[in-house]
Amino acid sequence: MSGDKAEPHNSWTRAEIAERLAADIPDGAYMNLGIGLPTLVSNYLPKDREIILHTENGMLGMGPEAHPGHIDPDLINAGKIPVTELPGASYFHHGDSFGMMRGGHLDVCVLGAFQVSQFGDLANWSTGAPDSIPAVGGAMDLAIGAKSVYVMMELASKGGSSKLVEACSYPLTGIRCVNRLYTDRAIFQLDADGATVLELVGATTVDELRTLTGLTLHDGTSRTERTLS
Amino acid sequence: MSGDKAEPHNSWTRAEIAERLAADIPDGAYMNLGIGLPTLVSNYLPKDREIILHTENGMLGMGPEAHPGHIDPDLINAGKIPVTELPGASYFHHGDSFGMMRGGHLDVCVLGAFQVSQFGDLANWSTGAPDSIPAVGGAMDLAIGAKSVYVMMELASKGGSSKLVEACSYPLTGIRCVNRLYTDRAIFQLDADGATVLELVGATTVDELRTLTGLTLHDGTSRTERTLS
Amino acid sequence: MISKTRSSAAEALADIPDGATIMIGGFGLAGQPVQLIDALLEQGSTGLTIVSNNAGNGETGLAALLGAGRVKKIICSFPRQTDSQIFDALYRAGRIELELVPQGNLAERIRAAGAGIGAFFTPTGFGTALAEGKETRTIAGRDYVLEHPITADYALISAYRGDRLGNLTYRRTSRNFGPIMASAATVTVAQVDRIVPLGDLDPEAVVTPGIFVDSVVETGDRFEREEWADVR
Amino acid sequence: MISKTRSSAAEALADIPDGATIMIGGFGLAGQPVQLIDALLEQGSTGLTIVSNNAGNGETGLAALLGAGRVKKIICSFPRQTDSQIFDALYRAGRIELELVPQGNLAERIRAAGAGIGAFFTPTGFGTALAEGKETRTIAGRDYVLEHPITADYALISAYRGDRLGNLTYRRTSRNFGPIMASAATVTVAQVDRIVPLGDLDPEAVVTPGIFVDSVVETGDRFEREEWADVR
Repeated sequence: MSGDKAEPHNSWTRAEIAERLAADIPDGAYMNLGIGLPTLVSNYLPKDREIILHTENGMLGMGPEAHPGHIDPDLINAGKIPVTELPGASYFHHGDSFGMMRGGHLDVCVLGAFQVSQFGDLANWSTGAPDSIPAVGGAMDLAIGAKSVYVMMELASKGGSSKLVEACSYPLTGIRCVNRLYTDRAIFQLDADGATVLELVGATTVDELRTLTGLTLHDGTSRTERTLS
Repeated sequence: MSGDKAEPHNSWTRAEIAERLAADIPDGAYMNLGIGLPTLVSNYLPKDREIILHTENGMLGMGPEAHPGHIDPDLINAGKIPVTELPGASYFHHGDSFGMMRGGHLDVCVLGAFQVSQFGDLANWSTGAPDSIPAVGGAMDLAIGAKSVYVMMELASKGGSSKLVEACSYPLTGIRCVNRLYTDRAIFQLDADGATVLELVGATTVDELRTLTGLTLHDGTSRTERTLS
Repeated sequence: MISKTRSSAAEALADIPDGATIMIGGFGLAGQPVQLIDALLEQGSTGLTIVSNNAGNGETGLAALLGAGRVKKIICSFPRQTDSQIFDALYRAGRIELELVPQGNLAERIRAAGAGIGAFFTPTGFGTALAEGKETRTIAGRDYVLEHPITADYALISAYRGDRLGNLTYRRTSRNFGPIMASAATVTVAQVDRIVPLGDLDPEAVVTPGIFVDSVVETGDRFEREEWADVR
Repeated sequence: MISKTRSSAAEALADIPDGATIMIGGFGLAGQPVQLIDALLEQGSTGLTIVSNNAGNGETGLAALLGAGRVKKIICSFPRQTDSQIFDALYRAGRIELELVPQGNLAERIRAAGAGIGAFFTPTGFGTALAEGKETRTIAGRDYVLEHPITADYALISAYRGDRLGNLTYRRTSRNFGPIMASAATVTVAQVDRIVPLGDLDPEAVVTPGIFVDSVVETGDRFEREEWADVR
């Protein structure tokens, strides 16, 4: 990704975050990509790996987005976007589909977030604004619905404040459910010990991230493992 | 049944109990017949009615027992007897099959019994003998697994004591679950008010049944309704 | 002879009383029982409680039912959409009650109703606003919320093929809530593209056994409809 | 490329440790994974807990595993049969532990394990000896017993067709416990008559999606076997 560029940069684009995350998905993984930003990941899945996509509206073996001439209104993903079917696909009803998630059968679920706490709490369904129309969909099921839950987001909000926080101020989607956080500045592991920086983007330093987030971040950048734990 | 015989008799054979019970199953009913005696009912289902048989090992639309030349080891009933498939049949797994029962979707379930209490408690899975090997199978699920639960049995044991009792002495299969009891001497309705005689066999009298059972039996023989309530 | 075939959606829905709870299948447009919803709009019952994943799109179908003031409460997971303006306005005006349920809990509560489960412990939603006031329990080190079944008087669903016994098959992701709603409602009405002769459906591939279905209405081949132009 | 195909039952079961909990599919002979049970007998692990509807028939299969002293506990609904003499003798001698579970509770507990349900209230067994000591609750006027999931290290099941991703179809009433056991175990091994090329199975008719299956072993066409002589 950034390796073929002349000068190192200190932040990734959304596409680069997606590409980096995709590289961590092992061959044979069953994966669910949340609506919005996470769907970008499907563009970067390594060609030499067979990764099976689940969509919670009742399908395994989902293929790429359908283009005109191939749009079937009965074949959509959770974002209600027309998709395609790969050989070896299967269909099931909502009871079975969410049982599959809740039962921990998916290897990875990738989600977007408003905020993530250092311990892996997730807030991604509501800003808590008093006049907002609430809608949760499958967010809370996805948050607990895989062996590993990855979040991808920009580390800072448009206003510049960190979205990786000590404790979420927005309404929670799930408690201690996020295992790993992929951002434009760094990759973090989140667990009962708090946030550990696994990988830095460009010349970003752990101290810079400590300043930005206001958190005691563990430095795990000397770790070598880069793949799905 | 007994109408074509020259002299009235005061007790029915098992086949006659089955035939009488079968006459009460309405067109379109979904029915489960327990292992053993209840399977006799299938021989007497009125030809002008379409009654759909469920077997708890995962099938609706079960046909008659399979005869040599048509025995398929993959197509058996809950008694592990080879059966056949009727047009409009469907197969499902044990989770779905017992969900169908527990959810009250079957219209009638017919069971045998060691004892039935006047309030509809059922004992049909264990005699409680200290050296017996326990085995319950689907008995407890069937006992609560239909809109109406009918029991068919001889009213008296081989020793002459009533099997319709004030309270079961054998281990219970289910509490207040039997709605109607078809015996060789009479048909009873069982509910919170106790046992009501609905129909007498031959010249049997309600007082005779009171003596045999030792119970305060209500006399409901003047009721006219004879079909599934 | 059993025949669950009804000549029209209107006939199948004629008896729905005011105040009924009605499940409506579909996830977005896939599996939405469009003709049945239109017939419900026509039928006139009011004070309804609707159980459905969404709360209507645009100005037709479920949105029109809401717009006509016929729905007092909706139980769903995702009411807010770019074109949910009718629901949004009613909700902001306090003219519709909303029970918001995480999608998987919605599905499992419907499934529990059909399968005779009295209540169940689910991890989804634990510690969130949507579990407030609900009983919780830690089992084998994991935290759960107790959730109860959602039953209904009617389920209106859309399937692909049906027969006179009510056996149903679906097509692709339009299956979604159909099978579980069919099991949870007292009366299930299914619209199908085509009613086929008994025995035409493969017994291994029947998804909803007829025991869960009360009425089947044939609505014609979906590929003839405008939105299928692309794959026709 | 994913391939869950294993060249033999022995290969698929090689790693089963002593003390493992193993679900074994089948109801009577229908759906019984005969070749996998034989391989388990050969494999040698001991101190096993078996979850299965029955407790073995005659002198072969599960009965032989029991007879070899390899099973310390069985969780089942119907151990006593006319030819369950091996189980009967072990049980009378106090040499095997039995957890007797009503068949529908057994199925639902297995399903709960696969679906991530922490516990559930079931009406089955309420007020009986099999609910003694269990938590009960009255919900909406009906009495229920709280039951917990049954998980397993391995599930050994028998299906009809499979593909390299582990997608499975079954045949008639041999489906029984296969799909729910596949969802409840850490490792699921399926024997199938034939492994077919990817895409040959109709996605609408796949009963067990491959996500629940770890190993698939081809055991040959059932119609060639002696017991199918009658319908061959």
